[in-house]
Amino acid sequence: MSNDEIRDLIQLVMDSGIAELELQRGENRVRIRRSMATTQEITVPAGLSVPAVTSLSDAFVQNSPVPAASSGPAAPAGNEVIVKSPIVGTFYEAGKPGDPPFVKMGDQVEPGQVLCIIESMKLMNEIESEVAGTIVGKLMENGRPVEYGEALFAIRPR
Amino acid sequence: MSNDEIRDLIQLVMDSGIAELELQRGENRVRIRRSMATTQEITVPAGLSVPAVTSLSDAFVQNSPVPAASSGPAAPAGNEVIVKSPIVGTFYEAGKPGDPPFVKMGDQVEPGQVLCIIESMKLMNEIESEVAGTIVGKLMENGRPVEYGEALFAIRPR
Amino acid sequence: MFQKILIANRGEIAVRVICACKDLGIKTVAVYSEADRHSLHVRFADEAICIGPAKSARSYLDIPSVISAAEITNVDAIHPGYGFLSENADFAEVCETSEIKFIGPKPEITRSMGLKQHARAAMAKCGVPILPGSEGILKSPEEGLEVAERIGYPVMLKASAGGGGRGMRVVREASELPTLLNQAQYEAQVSFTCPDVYMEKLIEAPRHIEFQVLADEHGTVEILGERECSIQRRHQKLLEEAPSPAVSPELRTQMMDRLREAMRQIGYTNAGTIEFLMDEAGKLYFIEVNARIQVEHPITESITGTDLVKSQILIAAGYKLPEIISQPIVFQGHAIECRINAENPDTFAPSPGRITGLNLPGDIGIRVDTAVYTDYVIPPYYDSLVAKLIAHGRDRTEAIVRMRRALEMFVVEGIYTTIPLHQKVMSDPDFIAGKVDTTFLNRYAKR
Amino acid sequence: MFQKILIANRGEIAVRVICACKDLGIKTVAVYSEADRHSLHVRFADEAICIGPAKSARSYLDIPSVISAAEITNVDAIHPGYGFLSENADFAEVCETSEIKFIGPKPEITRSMGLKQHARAAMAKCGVPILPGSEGILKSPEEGLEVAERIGYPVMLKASAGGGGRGMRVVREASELPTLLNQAQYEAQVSFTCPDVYMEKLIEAPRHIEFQVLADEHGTVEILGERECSIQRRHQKLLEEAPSPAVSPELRTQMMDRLREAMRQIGYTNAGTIEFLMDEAGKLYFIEVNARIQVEHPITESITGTDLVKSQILIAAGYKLPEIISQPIVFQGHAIECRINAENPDTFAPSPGRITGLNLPGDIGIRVDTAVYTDYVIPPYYDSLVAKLIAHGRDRTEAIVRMRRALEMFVVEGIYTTIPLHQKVMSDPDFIAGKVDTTFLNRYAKR
Repeated sequence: MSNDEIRDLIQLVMDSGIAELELQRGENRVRIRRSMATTQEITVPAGLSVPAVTSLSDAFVQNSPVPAASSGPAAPAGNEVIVKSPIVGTFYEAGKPGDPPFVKMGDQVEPGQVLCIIESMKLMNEIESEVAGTIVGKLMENGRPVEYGEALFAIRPR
Repeated sequence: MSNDEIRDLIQLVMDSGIAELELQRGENRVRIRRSMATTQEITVPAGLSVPAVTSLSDAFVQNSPVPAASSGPAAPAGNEVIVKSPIVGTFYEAGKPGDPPFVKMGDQVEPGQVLCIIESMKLMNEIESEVAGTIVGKLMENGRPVEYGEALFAIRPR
Repeated sequence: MFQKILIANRGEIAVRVICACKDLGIKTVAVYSEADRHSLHVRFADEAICIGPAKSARSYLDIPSVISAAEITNVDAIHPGYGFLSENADFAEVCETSEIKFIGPKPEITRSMGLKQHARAAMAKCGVPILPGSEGILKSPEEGLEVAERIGYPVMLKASAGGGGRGMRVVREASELPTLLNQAQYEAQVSFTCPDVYMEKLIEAPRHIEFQVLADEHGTVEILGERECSIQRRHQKLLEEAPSPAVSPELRTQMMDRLREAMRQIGYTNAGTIEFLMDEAGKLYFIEVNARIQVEHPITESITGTDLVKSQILIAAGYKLPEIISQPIVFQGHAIECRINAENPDTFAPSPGRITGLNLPGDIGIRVDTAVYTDYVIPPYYDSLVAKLIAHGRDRTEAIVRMRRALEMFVVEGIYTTIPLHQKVMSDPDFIAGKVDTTFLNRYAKR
Repeated sequence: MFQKILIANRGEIAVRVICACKDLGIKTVAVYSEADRHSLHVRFADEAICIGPAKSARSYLDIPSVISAAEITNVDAIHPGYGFLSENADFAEVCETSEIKFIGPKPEITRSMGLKQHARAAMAKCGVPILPGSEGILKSPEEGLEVAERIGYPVMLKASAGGGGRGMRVVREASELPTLLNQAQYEAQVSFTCPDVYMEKLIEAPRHIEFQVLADEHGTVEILGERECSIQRRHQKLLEEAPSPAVSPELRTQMMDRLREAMRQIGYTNAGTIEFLMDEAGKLYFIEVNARIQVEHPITESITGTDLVKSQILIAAGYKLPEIISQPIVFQGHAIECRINAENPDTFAPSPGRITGLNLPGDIGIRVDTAVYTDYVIPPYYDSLVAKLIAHGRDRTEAIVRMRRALEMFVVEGIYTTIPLHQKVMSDPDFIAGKVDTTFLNRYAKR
C-alpha cells in the first residue's frame, strides 16, 4: 500500500465523518482512527431515547450554550481569519446602547481597529482586529454571553 | 479492493446508519466503524504491565485452564476435521490404564470407531469418529480435564 | 471452611458470588456457555470452565455438565445463584451424592416449599396468616363452588406445582368456575405433569411484600426485615425498596417473631425469602417461599449492613448464625433498587446488543452490581438484567434523590434500557407518597 | 437556598459537587479548559462554560475568567472544590464583592490559617498541643540556636507563608544552623515574597492524622472524627483510613472536645481539616489547617453517614448545623480510600493517555468517585488522580478484604495506575497491623 493510497484513505475518513477505518489488502493492513475531538458520530439503534444518543465524548456539544450557528462558520472553507473571544464575558457590538456597531458586514478594517467590546467583571474590554481586511461574517449576537475561544467575526484579509 | 469500492462502502454505512461493517473478500478485509467505542484489539503503550494488556473482552484467554497447545492446532490450515469434546469431563486415550490407546497418529479410522473416552460423573462416555480418515493430530493429553468444545483429535478425511 | 467454590450461574449474580468468595479468601470456579466467553464472571474467577452451547438447557441448566465441571476442578461447594438450578431439588441431591456441598436449603425443604399447597399448609400450621381458600387440592367442581361461596368471589385457581402464571385462573362468578377449573387442571398437567389445583381468595391490586430469612444448620433463625416489591410488570419485579412504606414497626416485629418461629419449625436452612400479599386493610397473607438468594437482596444488605451471600456460604460451611451476623438486627436508613434491564422502556421488548458507551454512577450512597462493560455484547439467550442500581440514604427521601441523581448519571449507549422508566417512577407522586401496588406500572405500560 | 452553583474545578471533585447539587435540587454550571471539553463534569452539569486554554494558570486559576463565567450564568454561589482557587483568600474576596457566595471559610480566616505561624499561635492559645518551637518568627541566628538548644535537635525551619516543602530545612546540629536558616529565609523570600521563618521540633517518621470539622455560620462547630493519612510519598497522600488505628476512643473524644472549642474561638466556618503529627509516644502536635474540602473526605462520609459536600453547601446557604447533621456523631465501622493515580506504580512517573478499557469495581461495601470512562483521555496538564476507591466494612479487617477485592476487579487498560502499589500495601504485614508512618512507602519506592 503506497503512502499516496493511505493519504487518500485518510482524506476519505476525514471527509466521510466516520470514526474508524480498518483495511486489509493481502499482507497489508491499515487502521485509521479519528481523534475523539473530531468525532460527532456514535452508534445507536434507530430512534434510541435521548440520554443514549449523546456520546460520552460529546459533552461539549450537549451542554455548551454556544448556538450551532457560531460553530458553523468557525471553520470556514477559504482563507478567512476567525476572530475569537480571548476572554469570558458579554459581547457588545457597540460602545454603548444606541450607538452604531463598531463594524458591519463588508466593512474594511485595519489592524488595531476596535471590532467589539467584551464586558468582563464590569470592565469593558475592546477587542481589536489583528489583520487588515473585510468583515465577511458577524458570528455573535449583541448582548450574548461568550465563552473563551468563541468565534466573533470572520475577516477576509487583504 | 479499490478506494472507490471502499468509498461506496463508507457511503453505505453512513446512509444505513449501521454501527459497523466488516467485510472479507478473499485476501482483503475492511472494517468501517462509526462509533469511538473500544475495539477488541485494543491499543496499549508498548511494554505495559500485565493487567493492562489483557482486554476486558479477553477474559477467556486469560482464565481458561486450556493449554495454548490445544487451542493452536484447533484451527488447522487444511481440510482436517477437528473432533471436539461434546461434554465436560476427563479425557482417557485408552479403555483402562495399561491398555494401548484407542488410536495413534497415522491410524486409519472409520465412522463409529471409538477414539477415546470422556469420564463424566463416574460414567465412561465413548467418543466415536464421525468420519473416515487418518489421525493427523492428537490434541489432548491422557487424563487431562476437558471443557465442552475442546479439541481432541484432528482427522484428515479420505 | 471451603477451599474452592463453583458458581453455577452467570451475569451479575455470578460476579456477586465471586466477590463474596474473594472476601472470604475462597477460590472460585466460573462455568460459562459459549455465548459467555467474554463475561466478567469468567474474567474474575480463578478458573473458568466452558460447559456447553449458548442454550441454557444444554449449559447452565445441564446438571451433568455442571457437576462434571465441579469434579474436574475439585471444588467443595456449589453456589447456584438465583434462577437456573437454584431451586432444583434434584440438582441439590446430585450435589450431595457427589459429596459437593450445595449452598442452599436441603433438597427436601426446597421440594416441599416448591409445592405451593404444602408450603401453604406448613405456614398455616405455624400460625402464619394465609389467604382464605381450599383446605387442599380441589377434588371436584362442586367442592370448588362450595369453597368459593364460603370465601367469596373473585377467587384464584392455582396449580400446586405451579409458578409463572401457568395453571392460574381468576374466577369472578360461579357460572364460569367449572370451565376455568378444567382449563387450570389441564394447563397444570401439561406444564408441571401434575393436575393438582387449589383455590385462594383473589386480592385485587395487592402490595407484594417479602421477608428475608437467614437460618444456620444448628437451629438458629433470623429475619432481616422486609422488602417492598410491588412495582412489577407481568410478575416481573422492576423496583424494590426496604423497608416497606406500608409496614409499621409493630407489624414488622410481630411478623419477624412469627416467621422466625415458623422457619425454625419447618427446619429451614440457609437464605430464603417469604413472600406475602398485603390487602388494602394492610393485612399480610403468605403466598410462597423462595428457597434461594433473591435478585433484590442488596437493599436488605444496605439497611442491615449484612453481606447475605457471604452469610449463605458461612452457613453452608457450618458456622453458627451468631458468629456470622450481629444480633439483634439494626435497620439503618432506606434503600431502593432499580433493575436496569436491556429493554425498550415503553414496549418492554428485549434489547440485546453491544454497549457502545457506558458510565456507571458512583459517589455517595450508590452501589452498582453488574457484569457489563463498554463494548460488552448482551447476548439474546438469557435474562435482560444489565445492572442493579442501589441507592441508600438516611431516609426514604434521601434514597430517592440519590437514586434520581444516579439514574441521570447512568449512561448506557447502544441499547435500550429501563432507565427512562425508572426516572418516571422516581418522580411519580404516588411512588413518592409510597402508594404502590402490583398494578402501579400499568399507568406507564399503557403508553 | 441557592438556585444555581458554579463549580470552579474539574475531574472527580467537580463531579462530586455536581452530585451534591443534584441531591439538593440545585442547578450547576461547570467551567472547563479547552483540554477538558469531553470531561464528565461538563457532561453532567446543567451548563458548561469554556474559560480558557489547557494551562490552568489561564483557566482554572484565572480569577477573572471564573468570575465572568459566574456572572454570565447568574449563579448565586461558587464551590471551589480542592486545590486551584479553593484556598485563595483573594478569590473568596472577589466573590464577596461580586455578590456571589463563596462556599468555604471567610477570606480573613483562610488568610490567617494560610500563615502557618498565625495558625500555630491561634491553636496554641486555644490549648491545642503544638510542636515545641520558636514563639514566633526567628529574628536572628542567635535566637535560632537558643530555641534549638531548648527544644533539642533535630529541628525544622519552616517558612511562615510556606507550603510544599519550599523554605523548609532540617537542622541536625548547631553548627549548620546559621547557614540553613539563611537558605530557608532566602527561599521563603523568593517563593512567597516573605522571608519569615520559624522553628519547630522535628519528629522523625511521624504519623499524619487529621480531624474533620464542620462549622455553621451561627457559631455551632462539630468534629467528625479523624483520618489516618500517613501513607504518603513526597508529602502526597496515597491511601487514607478512618478511624486511625493509633487513636483511642479516649484520645478521640478529648481531641474532638478541644478542637470543637478551638474552631469556635477562631470563628471558623464551613468545612475544614486540622492536621496533626503524632510522635512515637502517641502524642499529637498541630501542624496546619486546610480550609477546604479534602480529597479523602469520603472515608469520613462512610463512617459517619454524613454528606460533607452537601453540608458545605447548606452551611453556606445559612442553615444551622443541627438541621444538617445528626448529632452526636456516631461512627460506624471502618473505611479506607485508595487514590488510583495515572502513574507508574514503581517510578511514580505520570502516565497520561487514553483509557482503552475500564472496569469499575462495585458490589457490597465499595464506592468509586471518578470522572473517567472508556476512551477518555487523561490530559497531562493536571493532577494524575483517576479515581478514588473507597471500601467500607464493619471493621478494619472487612474494609481491607473488600478493598483487596475491589483492587483486583478494578481494570484500567491503556495507562499505568497505582493499583499494583495499593495491592502491595493491602497485603503488607505492617499495614495490616496498623503500623504505619510517613516513611512507610519508602520500602516500595526504593524498588
